Amino acid sequence: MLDQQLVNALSLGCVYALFALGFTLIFGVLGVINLSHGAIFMVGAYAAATFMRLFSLPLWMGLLGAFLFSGVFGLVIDVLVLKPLRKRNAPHLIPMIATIGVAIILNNGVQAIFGAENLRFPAGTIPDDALEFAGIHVTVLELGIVLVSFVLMGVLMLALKRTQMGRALRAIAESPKAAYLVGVNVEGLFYMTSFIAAGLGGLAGVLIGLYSNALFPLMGQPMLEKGIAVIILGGMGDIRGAMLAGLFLGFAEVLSVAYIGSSMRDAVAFGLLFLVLLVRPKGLFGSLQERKV
Amino acid sequence: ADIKIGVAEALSGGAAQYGTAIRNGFQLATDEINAAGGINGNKIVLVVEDEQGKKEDAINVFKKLIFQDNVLMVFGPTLSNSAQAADPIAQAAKTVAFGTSNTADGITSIGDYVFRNSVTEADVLPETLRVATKHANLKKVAVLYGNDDVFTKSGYDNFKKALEDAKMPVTTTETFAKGDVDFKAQLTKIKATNPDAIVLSALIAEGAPIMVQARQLGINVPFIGGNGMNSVKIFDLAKGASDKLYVGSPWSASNATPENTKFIKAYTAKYNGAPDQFAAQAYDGMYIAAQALKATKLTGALPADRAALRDALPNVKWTGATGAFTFTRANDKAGKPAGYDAKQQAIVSVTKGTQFEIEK
Amino acid sequence: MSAPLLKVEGLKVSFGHVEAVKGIDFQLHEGQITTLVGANGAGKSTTLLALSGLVKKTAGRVTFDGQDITGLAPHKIVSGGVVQVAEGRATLTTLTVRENLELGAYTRRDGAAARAADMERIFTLFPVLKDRSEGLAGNLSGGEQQMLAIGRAMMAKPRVLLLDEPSMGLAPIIVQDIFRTLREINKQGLTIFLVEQNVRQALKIADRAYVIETGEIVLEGSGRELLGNPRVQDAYLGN
Amino acid sequence: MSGFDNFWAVYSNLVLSLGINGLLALSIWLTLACGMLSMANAAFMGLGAYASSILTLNYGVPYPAAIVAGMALPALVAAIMGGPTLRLSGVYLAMATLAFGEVVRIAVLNTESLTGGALGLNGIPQLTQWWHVLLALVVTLLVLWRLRRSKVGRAFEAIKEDETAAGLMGIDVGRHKMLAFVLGAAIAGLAGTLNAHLTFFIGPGEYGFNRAVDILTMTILGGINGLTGPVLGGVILTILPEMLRGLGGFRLVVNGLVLVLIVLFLPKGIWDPMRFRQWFGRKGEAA
Amino acid sequence: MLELSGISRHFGGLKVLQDVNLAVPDKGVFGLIGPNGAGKTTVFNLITGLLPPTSGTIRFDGQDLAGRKPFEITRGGIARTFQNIRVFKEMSLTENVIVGMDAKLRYGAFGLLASTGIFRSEERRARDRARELLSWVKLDHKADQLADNLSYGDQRKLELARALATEPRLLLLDEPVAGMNSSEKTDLMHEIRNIAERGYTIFMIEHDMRFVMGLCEQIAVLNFGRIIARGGPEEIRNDPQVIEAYLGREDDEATNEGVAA
Ligand SMILES: Nc1ncnc2c1ncn2[C@@H]1O[C@H](COP(=O)(O)OP(=O)(O)OP(=O)(O)O)[C@@H](O)[C@H]1O
Ligand SMILES: Nc1ncnc2c1ncn2[C@@H]1O[C@H](COP(=O)(O)OP(=O)(O)OP(=O)(O)O)[C@@H](O)[C@H]1O
Ligand SMILES: [Mg+2]
Ligand SMILES: [Mg+2]
Repeated sequence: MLDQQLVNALSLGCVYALFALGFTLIFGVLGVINLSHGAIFMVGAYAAATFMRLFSLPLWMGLLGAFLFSGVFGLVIDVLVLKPLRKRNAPHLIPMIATIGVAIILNNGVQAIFGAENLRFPAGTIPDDALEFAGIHVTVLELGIVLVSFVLMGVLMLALKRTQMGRALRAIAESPKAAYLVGVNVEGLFYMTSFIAAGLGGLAGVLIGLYSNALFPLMGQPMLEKGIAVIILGGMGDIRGAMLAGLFLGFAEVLSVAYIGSSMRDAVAFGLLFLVLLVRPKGLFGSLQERKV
Repeated sequence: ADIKIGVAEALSGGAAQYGTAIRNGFQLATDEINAAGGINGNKIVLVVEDEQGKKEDAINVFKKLIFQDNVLMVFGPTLSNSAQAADPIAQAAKTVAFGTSNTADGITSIGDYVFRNSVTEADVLPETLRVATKHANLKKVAVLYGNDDVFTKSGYDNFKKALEDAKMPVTTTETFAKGDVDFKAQLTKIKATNPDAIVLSALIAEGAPIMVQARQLGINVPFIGGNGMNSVKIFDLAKGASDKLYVGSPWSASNATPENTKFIKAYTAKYNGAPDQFAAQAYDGMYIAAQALKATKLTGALPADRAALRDALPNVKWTGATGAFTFTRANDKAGKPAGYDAKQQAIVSVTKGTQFEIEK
Repeated sequence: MSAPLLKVEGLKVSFGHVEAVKGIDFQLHEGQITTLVGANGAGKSTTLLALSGLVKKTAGRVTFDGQDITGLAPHKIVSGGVVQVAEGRATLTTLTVRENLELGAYTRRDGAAARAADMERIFTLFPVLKDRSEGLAGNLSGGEQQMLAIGRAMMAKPRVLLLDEPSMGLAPIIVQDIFRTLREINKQGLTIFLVEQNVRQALKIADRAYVIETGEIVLEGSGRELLGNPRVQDAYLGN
Repeated sequence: MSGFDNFWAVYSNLVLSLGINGLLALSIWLTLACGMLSMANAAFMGLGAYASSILTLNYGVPYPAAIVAGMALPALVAAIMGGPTLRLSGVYLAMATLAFGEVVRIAVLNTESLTGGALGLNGIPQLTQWWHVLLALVVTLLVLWRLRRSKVGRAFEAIKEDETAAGLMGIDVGRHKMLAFVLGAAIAGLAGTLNAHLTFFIGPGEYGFNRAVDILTMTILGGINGLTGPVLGGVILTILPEMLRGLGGFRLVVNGLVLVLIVLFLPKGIWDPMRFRQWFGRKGEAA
Repeated sequence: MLELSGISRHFGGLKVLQDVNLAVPDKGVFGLIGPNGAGKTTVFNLITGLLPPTSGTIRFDGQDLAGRKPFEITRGGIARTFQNIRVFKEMSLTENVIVGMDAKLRYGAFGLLASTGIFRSEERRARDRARELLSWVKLDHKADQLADNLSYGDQRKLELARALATEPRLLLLDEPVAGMNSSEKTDLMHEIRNIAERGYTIFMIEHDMRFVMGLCEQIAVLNFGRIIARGGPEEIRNDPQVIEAYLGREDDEATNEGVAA
């Protein structure tokens, strides 16, 4: 049973990490805990399900469509809401509050258009049956989620670490003023980040939406809370941290179901998060961000 | 004069899915009743308000309907939690509060103006279990339920009692939370205990993926579900993994009585989708109220009319989409008579292909 | 005299009701060191920030190399060749020293080899930076960070370097170094606009100097002229 | 029925909710005032609600005593968990307090015999009178107003701006943060108690993440540079959805839109004395 | 009055301070100079309890400061300013200064809640004192402005006034004149001298030699984490090691060349 549980934990952890990637990117670069990320996630899932149903598209087209569609949403939110707040030098929690408003609009807008009932992806989007290796059951989708999240993590990390643009993004994360001074097109990178982060959110929406295959307007909310835990534990905008924290949460949850009791699952998982923070008050990779007195 | 009836349901928020189905049920019944001449020539007018599935809003909406819109009675609210908060308002204002979806224990203990036609699962589940045990030859079962939601939790409580009464051994009891997407940890654990069936108290949004993921893990035993699983949506959401789900309820999509057939046909035509149990109970609820109204002499004096309606309601006998219906008196905490619960016969059916097949 | 490389006309900047810069004119000539001196709060930093497009100009016009750059976005100004070392350094503390320098070259498109060569040049200028190149910039001491900031600006291959109090917080030996370095890079053709509190040193190396008081330019002349001006001696040299 | 009686019959709960939400907003204002982003106040509200309701419902304890208990329990819990937790700063504190809230919620779900688990507690006596809420709000405002005008308020603000510098001014940062945290918890507990004894019913789902975010929204939207802001924020966020009732299906969309617009046009919060001054200043200039 | 003995501090592998011994005598102005990165600010951070030393002890008035929190050390009579200015930007100058008096305001919870006479008189005293301290650094005419709107140099002066408000016996100044021009430096020099004459002991880090030499009776020189010289201004000025590491040759040819060119 343990081997199956470890596989379960890995895939659940990757589910969390997948959600967290875009979330942490926007958190890191714009410094905003974007509480509409859950809604964007949902929009991505709805968009893909609708496109695929209407035009009988294959999954990869749905994923692409969701990425673009949500990305555009992210861009629009940035232009209409976040940018004016940046311009006005709004205090740092204000953008977060604005994104709550955006989430309310999106959640209820989708409900008004699609209704509140559960929606699903067209049947046969992805093979439902599990593959079996030595008594361990895994689905294609789970493998896909694990693969995609690790690949995305690798790509994002490389991009941030090794490229000039990555350095520019990290510069913005610390001080937009300093970034301006070296000639970074800060606004441009803000747009790009908002687009990519939201696109990744939409992508996660499709993959995780396929996982339960019961879409509903508020499907992003439960993910949001766990996502916040993951990105904070992982450290401000730290991609590797988000991945690790996601896995941490996945393993904590699954193992507490396996060995402590499912009704204590969230208490154990969040209790552990709490303890980790007491030991590492700046998250898993906090030491990297310590500043000089 | 028009007869104003308040409808307070969750049309937004997490429970909107159920609230909208319920509202549709009311609307359909009202239209039919009005088209057939109304109540002794008077039309029923619905005053619909959204209570968002939150207790504060439910209270506000009840007050608005009762004191400002001066409705004769109020249907709703959607969730049992909200009913616990809002029904006392109606009770104090001596106005009937009629729930069509509140299944938690103790709602009708609030007072003698509180009615419901939603079957408490206490009546249904033993029957479901009995039928399933017989048909699938169960020796031991595992239990899985949502422990942070009133609907699924009170369903579990009734299952637990029914299992104890039936002396059915339980291999393990596992829980999940609303909004979860991954249930494999629990299912893996259940699988290791080798049950003959899984007793599941869940709503469809979690219940469908649970069935899918169970099959993916190689668990092929039957599921025994509560009210929340009694929806044809299961065939869509759990496509390919929806077989062998036993549900018991007074209403079944496959129950071919003339009343039910008519209801399903009318609903599908009007709303472009199949009805579920929530819609059916709301539909019947409106007809039950209509029967009471027909038997009441409305004077135009609101307090008197409200009281008269209350007095007329307990005597209603009605056969609708959910079969034959009568009220039965409930007691309050002190054991004194209070509100009214439903008394109905359960139908147990099992999924096969894309159909509920009636087993009993 | 040749046409000025950078020309400022009627520059005004306000913060709310306070007008910090009240319509000033000045020019930078190619290959020269120009300095702007003045008391605390006179508006020097504000002027520099306005040139870089980091604070909004209420009025005025800035021409660089014959082109109007008044309303340009900050990154366009940098890629045009006007680069600033800001007051307080604006070091990126969470990046390594090397990454800071590499970022300095953000707007450059002339290939890795040229950038690496420039990086070596900066390492010769400031050897500490080489020793600490893989460490986080945030852990450098104040003076080390100032060196990094100058080095970073030079990585952009600027045509005009705007410096806001580069000597602040530096050991005397380093201050001398820095002024020597400024002379040196100026000799190689770089135009420098220097804001300094170290008025004596600044006037010594400046070809042209302006004195700003409460947002207005009150004196201008060659560095040597102002060094001898009694009013300047009185107010800024603290004799 | 007179106009007022009629109004009161329909809107009494709404009006009292305004006061209660005002209290909640103030409770988190207190922690924000010294720079702590604590998301635990929803959980503290729940602790207060459960403690007092269990007392009045099961043990017939008189209401005043229940109120005291409803404030004391969260305050006590805050004092215990504050020690290790308040060392955290910024979002890390938010995370830890959110995790704490989650643990409280699960604890309530798992102590069914005492708390009713997911089914909640029902039949709570409706003991809250309008003047209870008014009194609670007035007293809280008075206390906070006095605090703000004193060295404690200044210390809070100094800590908010720069903890290290504040410590080096001789301010005991830890104690001040603890004070804000514990007092905030007590106020949240008070709000929870008043709310529970108004709505007949409480359940564990009410004190989770969403409530925490709601409370924060009220305060920030209202403006944290004073006591008026949070109360105003509480009032507006409570009334807005009610006012939009006429709009039907899209009413919450409009609700969200209004929220965004307020934030966009009043980024320092609705109550922003500086902006008022600026507005008046401008008018003065134009004249 | 202040004594550092055998102080070392390491950051990971970096040995920032190594076996530093220093004694700051009672009364007067004591200077600490040294190249950038020598570890001067770190010394201040150790004294004020922001960092614990890797080894060694710090005594103030004979008492070991080990394990004391920063606020306790401040209350014990040590105040400081910061190299990277840390004023409370959103507060007015007066409020900034009154924050420094926190521990000295004597009214309890009751006085505070009821606005008693003590409360009011204490608050008034604080206000008056704040104004006085601001006048020492010539900022009293800006008393009601927000600190954020001050220029760099003025913010440094504000920090000085704020530090004085804690009624320290020992005042640590980290580069108090950085960012000021000569005449402002001369002014501040007078002000600091006045402050010293009022009986405060001052321990100062500064790179401006005219300023340091003009104010300090005793100077210590730190280089690569070690004290390399100690003595009066004259001694230090002529110490070849100090010239080599820190001062450089005053009249270097580069600048002269510049003027000539
Ligand atoms: N963001 C701002 N908001 C309001 N006022 C400002 C702002 N920035 C600067 N000021 C004001 O503008 C004036 C000029 O400031 P500036 O920083 O340009 O002076 P400076 O000459 O650089 O002084 P210093 O030598 O001290 O750095 C000052 O009075 C300052 O208070
Ligand atoms: N928290 C830290 N982590 C790692 N290294 C540090 C830390 N704090 C200081 N250092 C290093 O210790 C050395 C001494 O720093 P310090 O700030 O004390 O120098 P300083 O003498 O004050 O220099 P300056 O005159 O430039 O301000 C520097 O090399 C700095 O990089
Ligand atoms: Mg300046
Ligand atoms: Mg230093």
